[in-house]
Amino acid sequence: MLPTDSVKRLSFKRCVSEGDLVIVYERHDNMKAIKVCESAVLQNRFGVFKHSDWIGKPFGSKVFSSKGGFVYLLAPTPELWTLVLSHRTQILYIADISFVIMYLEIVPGCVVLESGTGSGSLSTSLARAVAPSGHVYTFDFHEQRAASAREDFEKTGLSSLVTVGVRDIQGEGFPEKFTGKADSVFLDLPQPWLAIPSVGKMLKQDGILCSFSPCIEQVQRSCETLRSNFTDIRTFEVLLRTYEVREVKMNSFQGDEDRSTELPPCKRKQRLNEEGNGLENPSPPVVMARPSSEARGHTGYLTFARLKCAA
Amino acid sequence: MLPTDSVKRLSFKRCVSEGDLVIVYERHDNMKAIKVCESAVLQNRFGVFKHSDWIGKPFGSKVFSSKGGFVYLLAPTPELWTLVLSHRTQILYIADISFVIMYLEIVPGCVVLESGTGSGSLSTSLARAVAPSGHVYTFDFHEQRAASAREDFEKTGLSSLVTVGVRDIQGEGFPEKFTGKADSVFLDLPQPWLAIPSVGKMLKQDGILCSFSPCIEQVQRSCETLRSNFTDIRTFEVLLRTYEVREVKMNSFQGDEDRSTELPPCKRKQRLNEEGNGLENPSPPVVMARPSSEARGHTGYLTFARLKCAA
Amino acid sequence: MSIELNSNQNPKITWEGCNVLLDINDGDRLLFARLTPGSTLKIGNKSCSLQPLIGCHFGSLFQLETGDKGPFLSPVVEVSNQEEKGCKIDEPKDNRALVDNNTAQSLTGDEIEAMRREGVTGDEIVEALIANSATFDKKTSFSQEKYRLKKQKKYAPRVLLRRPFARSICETYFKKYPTRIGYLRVDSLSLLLSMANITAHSDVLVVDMIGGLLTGAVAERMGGMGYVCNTYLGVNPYPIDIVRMFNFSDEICKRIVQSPLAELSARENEISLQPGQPEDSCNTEKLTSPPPNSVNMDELMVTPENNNSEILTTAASPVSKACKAAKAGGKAPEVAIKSWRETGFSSLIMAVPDMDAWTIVKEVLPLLSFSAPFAIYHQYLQPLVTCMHNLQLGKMAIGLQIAEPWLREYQVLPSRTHPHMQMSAFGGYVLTGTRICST
Amino acid sequence: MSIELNSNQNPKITWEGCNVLLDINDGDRLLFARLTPGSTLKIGNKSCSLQPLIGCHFGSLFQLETGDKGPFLSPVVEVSNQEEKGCKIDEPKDNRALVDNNTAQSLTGDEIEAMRREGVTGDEIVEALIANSATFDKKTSFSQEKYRLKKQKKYAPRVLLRRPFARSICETYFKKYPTRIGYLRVDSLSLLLSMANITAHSDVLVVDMIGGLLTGAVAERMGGMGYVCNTYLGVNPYPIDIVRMFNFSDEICKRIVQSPLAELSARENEISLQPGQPEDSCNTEKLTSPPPNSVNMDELMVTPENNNSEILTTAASPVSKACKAAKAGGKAPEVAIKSWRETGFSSLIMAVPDMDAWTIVKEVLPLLSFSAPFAIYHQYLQPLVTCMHNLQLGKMAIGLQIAEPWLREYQVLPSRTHPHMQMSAFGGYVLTGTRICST
Repeated sequence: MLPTDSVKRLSFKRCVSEGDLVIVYERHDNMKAIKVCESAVLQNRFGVFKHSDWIGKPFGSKVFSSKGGFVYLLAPTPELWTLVLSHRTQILYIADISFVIMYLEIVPGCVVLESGTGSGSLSTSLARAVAPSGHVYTFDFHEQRAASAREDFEKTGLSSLVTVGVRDIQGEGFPEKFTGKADSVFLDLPQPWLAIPSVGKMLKQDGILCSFSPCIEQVQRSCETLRSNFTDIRTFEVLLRTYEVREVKMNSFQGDEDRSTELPPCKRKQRLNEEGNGLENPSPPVVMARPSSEARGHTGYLTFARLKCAA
Repeated sequence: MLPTDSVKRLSFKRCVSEGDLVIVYERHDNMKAIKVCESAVLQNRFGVFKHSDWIGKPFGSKVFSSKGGFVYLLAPTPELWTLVLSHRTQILYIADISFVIMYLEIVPGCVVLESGTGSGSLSTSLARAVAPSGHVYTFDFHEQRAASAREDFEKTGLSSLVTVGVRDIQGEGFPEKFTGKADSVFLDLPQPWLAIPSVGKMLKQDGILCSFSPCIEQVQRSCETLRSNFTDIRTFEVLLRTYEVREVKMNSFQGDEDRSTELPPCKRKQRLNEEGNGLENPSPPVVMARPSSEARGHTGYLTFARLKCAA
Repeated sequence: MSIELNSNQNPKITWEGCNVLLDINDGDRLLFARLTPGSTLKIGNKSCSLQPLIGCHFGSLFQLETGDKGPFLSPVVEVSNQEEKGCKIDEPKDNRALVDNNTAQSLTGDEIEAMRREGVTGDEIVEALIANSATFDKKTSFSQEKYRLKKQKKYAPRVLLRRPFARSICETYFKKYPTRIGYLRVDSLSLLLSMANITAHSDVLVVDMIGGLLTGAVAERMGGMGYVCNTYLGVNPYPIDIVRMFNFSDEICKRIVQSPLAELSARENEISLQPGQPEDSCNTEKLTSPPPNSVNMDELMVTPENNNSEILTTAASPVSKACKAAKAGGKAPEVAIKSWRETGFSSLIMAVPDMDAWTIVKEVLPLLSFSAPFAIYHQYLQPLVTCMHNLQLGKMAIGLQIAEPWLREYQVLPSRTHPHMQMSAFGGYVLTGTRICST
Repeated sequence: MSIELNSNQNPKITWEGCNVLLDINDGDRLLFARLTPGSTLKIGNKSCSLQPLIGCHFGSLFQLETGDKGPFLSPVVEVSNQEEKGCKIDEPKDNRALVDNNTAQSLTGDEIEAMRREGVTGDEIVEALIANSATFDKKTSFSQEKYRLKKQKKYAPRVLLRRPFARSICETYFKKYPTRIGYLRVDSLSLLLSMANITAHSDVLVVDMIGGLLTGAVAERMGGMGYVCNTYLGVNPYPIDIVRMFNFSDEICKRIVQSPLAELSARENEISLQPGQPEDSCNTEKLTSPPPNSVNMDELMVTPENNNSEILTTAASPVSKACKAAKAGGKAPEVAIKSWRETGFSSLIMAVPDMDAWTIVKEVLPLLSFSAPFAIYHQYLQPLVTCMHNLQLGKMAIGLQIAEPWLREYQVLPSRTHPHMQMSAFGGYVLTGTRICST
């Protein structure tokens, strides 16, 4: 997914080859990640697609099925991955992920600790931000979940950037060997306050913590714990409002300004009545946007805090 | 402010007379309530306005000062009043007020209890909703504040619809004489849960309570108390996002689609370079709206609950 | 002053023939129904009579039980406070070890059906299901509660009897048929009503292209005093079927009138556009001839069930015409029209979600008194932007503002307080202002 | 694998000549400054040297004290936890009886000045003010805290030393000069960076008309590996002065390059528009002649203090040219341009808040590889709507979405938790998508 050295520079012009992970795009809300295998086929409502037809085509190409249906083959990115990964837990979405990376001030070379790993949605974006020289250490107490995440990072080619550990961070804290080594720490735990003392030990001077919690009570308790050792404690909520774009025909009343002054009132009125409801005057369509009706109303609160400087 | 019987029907065509309360409108963010008095003058940055010039003019007129400045004279409404009243306390704003009236299902003839009165911003809208046959009983523990509110209701002509009492509702509850008489109750108190048992007594069957609180801890505690006697407990937040409308000139790059296909690439490029930054192609102005940058981010949480039916 | 006020307009008890809103399983399903001895309600595969709901307090809760004569609605005496159980934030249980499969429940579907036939109550079945669940005890108390609620909804569904009010009617349409009301959300509606200064004894000019929801909401606030005047262009008034849901008294219905714009505009043309010009003959003629819309109105009101069947409970048996509410939307009386021509309307309220708003506003705004407030709803921003810009250029109004209400609901439960995870992200735009005397 | 990674790019300690962000009194005032031995900072009517800030950890807190030689910045050793005091929700005190007038404080201004001259610390003055306040004890603990904070800000102002990062630079500009960055809020910026898949070793095409903030943010994410290529139409690149605030190493600066669109487009005209047509002579000529923008770039970089003086602390004394950061924004190397022509850019990121976005997008999108993601910022919705519509019609991209980030900050304090009472209600719109191969 990521270019890990200057030789393998990101170059989407690169063509699809055997063993590549591709995102098969049907619609904006229907995508799938697939490993290309010369002998395999993809079957969906648009027909049967032979992988062998894909090999050699540039990423971004439209490919056709036996019966003429088509899909696009896209190169994976963390954003596309977030849309196709299997939800083993509630995942973080793009608005939160983007904001977390920015607010944790993660740049290439950083060491980042994360718990829990969950579905690995955030880890993938963390890996992109620390690449090529940094590292993400992510922990989950659920053995099966950690194993699945590890498999996913293999699949997406991020294993050299992300290490998954099985550990109950709330109960045991982060491993001692990371003491004073972390640039940033991210927590997505039911009782984050239990892990905060350990986070204080792990962070470098001026390092930053982010804790994600759906409920305000978790935030209240975390902030209380944070106040002893952290500064710059700030809590945010980030959401995305999306817009629907469409061509709209706006009807207008028959009576328009010019006419109402041109014609004597009597004539004008008759005309209106003759012409029925007065709504049959469709203007040319205009392209307008309207916010989508339903949206994610809440994901969680993001609490950031900076380790107090020992001056 | 309100038409209290069918004879005094709202008729803004009515002209300004001695003793009328008028809203002097300078700008959308600069208004003032004034009692018309033939011998008085209004002095502002636009000059000196003689009240005597106003008398006989219809409401909605533009009136001029000695030096040619002008203001508009508007008939008061609860909304305009909310913009001009003196803030003795934090007031409720229009989004909350509108929603409260709607959710409390207040219609003409209702009996509504309110505490505290505060600056009387909500009371004015409550009065409009219960008029002409209902009544609003509002209480504040602060004697001076209650007296000022009473004066305001005199000034706005709402005294027959609103009665102001001095009482510590948190400590003493509503007066016993309202038991089972209230259609709706509104609380804006620091510890609303203390008043909730009394509210339960005051409400008619199926009557509705609304409690406004700025902090979530107040809401949590109120909801806990409500659960024993109330149903349909719902908490909302209402805000208004306002838009700025302006004529905008959107610059466009010189290179437009037609040209890029018409001209050979070599000529096109030269042209771009010759013409400087390529930004000097102003399109005709378009009228567009953008959300205002700063807005009220929070006023309070509105918790509604319906008295449980004794079946 | 006596506290005993006339609350006739606000009855607390249902009657035969009244329209009610039924809320099934805490908002899972919402429907309007008319309470008659013969009307029935279908929940799942069971059908029950609505007769027990007549004469009850609005707000009463019923539960579907099965008796000798089949399913029936039985009043719920005490609401068990499921929510109070809550879950502790420190609860040691988590889902680390929980494997969910379908073998956890030992009670079979046949056994449950047998219990029902024997007259076991829904609540008892729910308890039996819990007792026979192998995993219930291992669940967190939050999951336990979810399980109980799910079973209760299935085996002991509840019906809440609500009074149709502008609030609940708007919410129901917004949830079920948002396009019919142009996405007008309840907070936007409430803003319209406030900003247009709706109150008893006023004369409100309404342009309602959202099926009568706006008209009904305005009439509700006026309590039968003053006039709600619906105007329209052409010969056919816009349908206002939704008004029937409000259970309005005859008195209120009489105050909901309709009048074509052309008729109302006569004065405008005469006074504002051509000041001093004598009233021309064709206006008078129009006024004395039968109103062009009366026939169409009748058609609309006679066949409401067809137009509106998706909203009325399909199981509600033939509605007796006798107890039908008086008709709203009659022709505006001449004396009223005359008065509006003289003094203007006291405010304007509009919901024209699919129209080019400006072409309407420029026609109707001159019908207002000076200093009258107006409030206009639209589902798109740009038409209101154009409107506002033109009103500013034409110096027709002041205090202009475009606002978009934003509404968020919260779950407030011990240790689990947060905004709802799904929200309505859009409730429309509202343009407000005050008409001024531009001379 | 060793945990000890190279964090050179992320230094934790200030050095002479580095740019820092000073946060005075908890966000009341924000300014950028360059730490040199001679630079000074003015707070109120007092001026102090920034010298003590050199060699300190970012994140250090200082307090203004007055010593023998005048005011100086002294490190704050322990932050007193004012916030922890909180106020109990059940507190019996309220403001029923409190009458506020100006007679409550018995300490006079002259007395306070005298204390300062005697070397009494700011904290001690605050304590003295509290001790001499007649009303302090009657206040609620919430009001007491407010009082203390107000006095502390006045008599013992604090300066927090922050590292300029994309985050803090964006926040500072958004707060102080939002129009210079086209109202791009930090959450919108973060979304742009994610959606454009910015990472090390990529080749990012940038159209930055917001003063270099976007360029700097992209470069920060790439850590000196790969290229940030700013493009522009005409002969003058758009100014990118803000890049200087990032304290970039020479290595990173070298990877921030500029190239006129005409030059980058050569391949486009050749391959996509007229496939198979041989490279025409004028492109080659352009490439070998001196780049038309080099002179202008120099002009831009030589006079940064004038252009940007409102952002640099005015008191920061003459900047020594010697320790100035390497120049960012040089001419793109030919080999890179050649590679972009062959393979296309790996992503596109744009912030053109005042432009008709479509006229730019249609020119630059063809420079991307197929499957490359793009993210476009605008302060108005309609230009992005037009863009999206045209991209759809032209089948140039898929996965198109217009989003508007929404950000809310909370006050979380015991018994006083709520969203901030004022909020930024607008942070701009973002259009994102993926370029496709339309053939």
